[in-house]
Amino acid sequence: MGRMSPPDGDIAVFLHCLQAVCGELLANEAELSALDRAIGDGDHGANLCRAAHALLEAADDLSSLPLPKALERAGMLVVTSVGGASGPLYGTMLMALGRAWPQDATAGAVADVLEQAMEAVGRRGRSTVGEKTMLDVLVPAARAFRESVASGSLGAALQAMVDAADSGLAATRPMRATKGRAAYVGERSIGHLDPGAASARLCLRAVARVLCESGSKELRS
Amino acid sequence: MGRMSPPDGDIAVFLHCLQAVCGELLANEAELSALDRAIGDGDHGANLCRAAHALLEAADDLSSLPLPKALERAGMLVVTSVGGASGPLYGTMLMALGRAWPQDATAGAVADVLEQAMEAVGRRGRSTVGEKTMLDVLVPAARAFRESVASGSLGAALQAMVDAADSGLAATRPMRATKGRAAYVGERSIGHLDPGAASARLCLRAVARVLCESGSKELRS
Amino acid sequence: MSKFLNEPRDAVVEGLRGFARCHADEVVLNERPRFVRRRNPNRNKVGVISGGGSGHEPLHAGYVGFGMLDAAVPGEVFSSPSPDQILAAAQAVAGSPGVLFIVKNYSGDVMNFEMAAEMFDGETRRVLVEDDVAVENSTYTVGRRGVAGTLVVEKIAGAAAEQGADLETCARLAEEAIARTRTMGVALGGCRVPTADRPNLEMAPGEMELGVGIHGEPGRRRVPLQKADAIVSELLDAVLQDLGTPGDEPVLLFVNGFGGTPLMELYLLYDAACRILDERKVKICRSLVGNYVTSLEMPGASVTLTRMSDPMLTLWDAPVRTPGLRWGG
Amino acid sequence: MSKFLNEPRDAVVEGLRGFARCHADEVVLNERPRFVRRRNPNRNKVGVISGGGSGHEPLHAGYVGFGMLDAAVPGEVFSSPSPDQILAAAQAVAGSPGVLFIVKNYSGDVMNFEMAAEMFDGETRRVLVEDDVAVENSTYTVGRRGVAGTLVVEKIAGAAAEQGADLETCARLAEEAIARTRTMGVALGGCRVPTADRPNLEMAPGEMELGVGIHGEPGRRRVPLQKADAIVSELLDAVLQDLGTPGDEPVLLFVNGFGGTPLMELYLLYDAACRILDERKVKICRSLVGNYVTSLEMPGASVTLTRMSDPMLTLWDAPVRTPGLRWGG
Ligand SMILES: Nc1ncnc2c1ncn2[C@@H]1O[C@H](COP(=O)(O)OP(=O)(O)O)[C@@H](O)[C@H]1O
Ligand SMILES: Nc1ncnc2c1ncn2[C@@H]1O[C@H](COP(=O)(O)OP(=O)(O)O)[C@@H](O)[C@H]1O
Ligand SMILES: [Mg+2]
Ligand SMILES: [Mg+2]
Ligand SMILES: [Mg+2]
Ligand SMILES: [Mg+2]
Repeated sequence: MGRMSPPDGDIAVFLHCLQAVCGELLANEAELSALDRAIGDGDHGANLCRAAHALLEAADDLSSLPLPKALERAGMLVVTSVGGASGPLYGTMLMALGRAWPQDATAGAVADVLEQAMEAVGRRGRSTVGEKTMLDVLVPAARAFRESVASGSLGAALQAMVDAADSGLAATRPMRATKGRAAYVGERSIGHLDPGAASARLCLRAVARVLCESGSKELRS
Repeated sequence: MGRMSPPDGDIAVFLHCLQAVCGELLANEAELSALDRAIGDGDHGANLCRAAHALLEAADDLSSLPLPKALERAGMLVVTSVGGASGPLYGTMLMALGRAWPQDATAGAVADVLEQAMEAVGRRGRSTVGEKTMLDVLVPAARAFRESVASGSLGAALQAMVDAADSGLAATRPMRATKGRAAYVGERSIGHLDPGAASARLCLRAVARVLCESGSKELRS
Repeated sequence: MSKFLNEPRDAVVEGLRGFARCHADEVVLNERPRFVRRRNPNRNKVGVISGGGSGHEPLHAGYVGFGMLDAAVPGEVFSSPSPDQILAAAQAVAGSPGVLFIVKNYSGDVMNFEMAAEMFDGETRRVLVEDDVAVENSTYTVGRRGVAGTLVVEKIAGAAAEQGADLETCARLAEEAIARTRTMGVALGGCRVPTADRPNLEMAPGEMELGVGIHGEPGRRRVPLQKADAIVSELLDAVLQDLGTPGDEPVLLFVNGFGGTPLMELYLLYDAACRILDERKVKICRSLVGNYVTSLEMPGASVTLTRMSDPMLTLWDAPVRTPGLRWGG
Repeated sequence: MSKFLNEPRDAVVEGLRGFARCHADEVVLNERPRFVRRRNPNRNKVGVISGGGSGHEPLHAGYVGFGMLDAAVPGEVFSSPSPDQILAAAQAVAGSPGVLFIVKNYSGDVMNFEMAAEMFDGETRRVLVEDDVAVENSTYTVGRRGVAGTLVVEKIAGAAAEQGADLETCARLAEEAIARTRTMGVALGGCRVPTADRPNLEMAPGEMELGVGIHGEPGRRRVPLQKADAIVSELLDAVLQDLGTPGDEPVLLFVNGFGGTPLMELYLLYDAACRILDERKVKICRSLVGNYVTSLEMPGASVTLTRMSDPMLTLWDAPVRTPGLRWGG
């Protein structure tokens, strides 16, 4: 397996991913907020839409940067535009990706960096898988990607990532939250999907779709 | 025509009247407040029920007084228990009745005093007939009583009073209020009965019924 | 509109007990007859007394204290106090310089204060606050309602009395404040009196009542909700039209919440009012924003302008130490 | 729950503009990044900074001023501010003695303040307010929510900083205030965020939500409305059980309105709380009643108790001059 995209195509792919992710977030604002209303404070959709607007506005600027810098800057934009809990978490993820982005961005190297980025999110949130948060999607998805990339095609790895995100989201439903606002409603968080897990899945699916298309691979939907 | 009741019966009849009036007010609290809600502040029923409670509580004390004093004291009780606009008005009426109560309480003498009492109410309120207030019931009712008493039986006079109260109340509906809170809603007061006129009619009817019964006269209902 | 109550009819007295206990260093509650007075009345100055229906807190009891009222007389919710209460309050705080009654112009209040003044053995003056421009009664047989502007009158007259002005002067300054003050309000919903089972003003979502009074009474008209700037512009139009363009004289701008509107929105209205007045070249010299003259939990607000003369400015700025208003040395 | 708005997303900044203009003698608003600071910061003392989601006004910006905060950092409604805002506020007011961040314990606030502290070039300390006993999370992996008790912590720490205490001492006193403060709240209805089209808490009439937070989040349980005395008794039970019986130590009793409950009812709740504490021989040494830590227009209230040590009493009584809290010389 080689590079995930041609060297000078990096930033173009990144921009496509960015647009796809922002599009998904804007299209799903109401649903994300509704999930947050049930066990949180009802603003998750609005929070991420602020990020989406900020990122889309900055897209031109970002595209003039080398990819690692663009990732870091995007992370900072997420942090500054969101506030709330999801801002520092998604922002940390992007900044960690940017800081550790490999010189030679093979799929395997990217997979390692991706997993490290998810660990950084966990450190920022002092949280781990099983606490009914976005980590329940992010961590298994990154792991599935790394494991699958080692043994197969990029397309298969992306598919494994998306599948893991799906089941990670579903797994949050029966959980009792122990991190984030949902922890405060205790037992009453059981039976609801976690909003952050839902947005994480949306974003990962959008990225996988773009990468798959740009690599001309197919992705089961 | 002679005295309206035997000398030592005065206070007993007064007490009956008091109880009948208070009973009517307590029974019609909701209706009076509803009328007040439409063009005033919705408390007329509650205001008068406070008066009714205060009067019923003081009934024993009042019955130990000579009638004029009992009337004055009842007026003061109304004033102190109600507040609002109707308190000073009904209170002034009772106090004026007490202060001018005739030594020899013939129906004719009482009719004169009644009319004077209604004038005192108008002075207190700086108001006159036609302004959509309790005066639209009190003044024509007192006049009808005086005019009818001069020429006929007590029963007929009471009947005339009640009839005048009925049509006085009805007359307030098309009026535009120019006194009291209802004046502040201007045009929008048109089409509603005045709450004070409604309570005045209730009270007069209750008094007439008692006087009629105690005088063994009949009253059309 | 659920409420924190024990017996609904006890709401006023229980609220006053809590108020008096919380502010026991400053005020005293007399329960029968009911009034609130300063803990240490100064009988060498004019006694300034106001009162009216309850449900407008912190008005009036919240303004008892140094530099403002000597006593407040709370009636039942939205009902005038009775003469015996007013009389007892006057007797409790009045000294030789006499008593000034500040009365909101409602028949009930007018008559009850009048009866009290008739019974009181001492010099009294009465001023009637009637700042509400919403009332379009062209015949003006009853004048206008007294609403949020009452606070301005109480502050000005209270400061004058504190500085030793005589009864005549206090009354004249109060009259001047009244003549220079106009208010108009708008409600976005109703309020419920504790003893009632229905709200006073029933409104559908997306409606507003322009020119509402402070008892949830109907106002000028019921219209669809507009943007904040448009609402403020309409309120200021009505106020300025009646007040006359202040010319060079600066105004006090007072944005008053009725109780159920968040502070953020009151400041947003204030921001809009400032922008609009700036455009119209009206100079704002003093500001007050908050829930000062309320209608229980009613969502809504009023805008008050007072044209400030120099002596009024001095009196407005004079120190005041009450539970509801506090500034200066 | 109609609202006074222009563009819903501009509510926070328009509200802040109004606030800053109204209190221009005391505070300054920085729009980008957004924070509010004292007009004349004293860089020789510890800078005390707090912040969090908007919608709790007068918290936090209303407590910027002498004796309390040096700066406040308002996020969007019910959303934490971002690190760049917090950083800019710290840079604007901090002097050599360093900065104390007072943070309500919500993941978002904790993380955003943490990132700001990482970026800030100077000494910082952070305290987490977590006074809400409603959260029954036995594992306590996140601790509790910070609610009305935040005001107490801001007052105590702010007074200490004003008196020249060093960063370590300010942080220790804030921690002590946190350790001694407990709160529990109840809502009688919901509130609506300006940008949302539905309320955060939907309740039928006659219901109440016990243990509600200050964002209209669900609380302990939904039960039928009870009499005020019974409600207060339940709130105080929960608070006292967690705080421990104060013994001889007197308490500060703070009845806080969420924004939509009339002052009369807040004082009625305070009256009930006094009666119940008297019965239980808990001595009340200080009191505060009003809408200080709100949830937009939510009807409801919370009861906070703080066990007061002598030094805390002195700090509580120390002069404070802010738009939202003001007493002393
Ligand atoms: N400590 C944490 N670790 C990981 N994820 C968290 C943590 N706290 C919150 N989250 C995630 O953030 C989501 C909520 O984000 P959002 O609603 O934007 O912020 P807020 O809770 O501040 O309103 C939760 O659904 C959860 O997935
Ligand atoms: N100036 C007045 N003269 C005569 N009657 C009046 C006057 N003002 C008010 N009223 C009467 O009082 C009634 C209202 O009484 P009430 O509701 O008890 O007092 P309030 O208006 O203070 O709430 C009105 O319906 C009207 O009949
Ligand atoms: Mg949220
Ligand atoms: Mg009435
Ligand atoms: Mg009334
Ligand atoms: Mg939030």
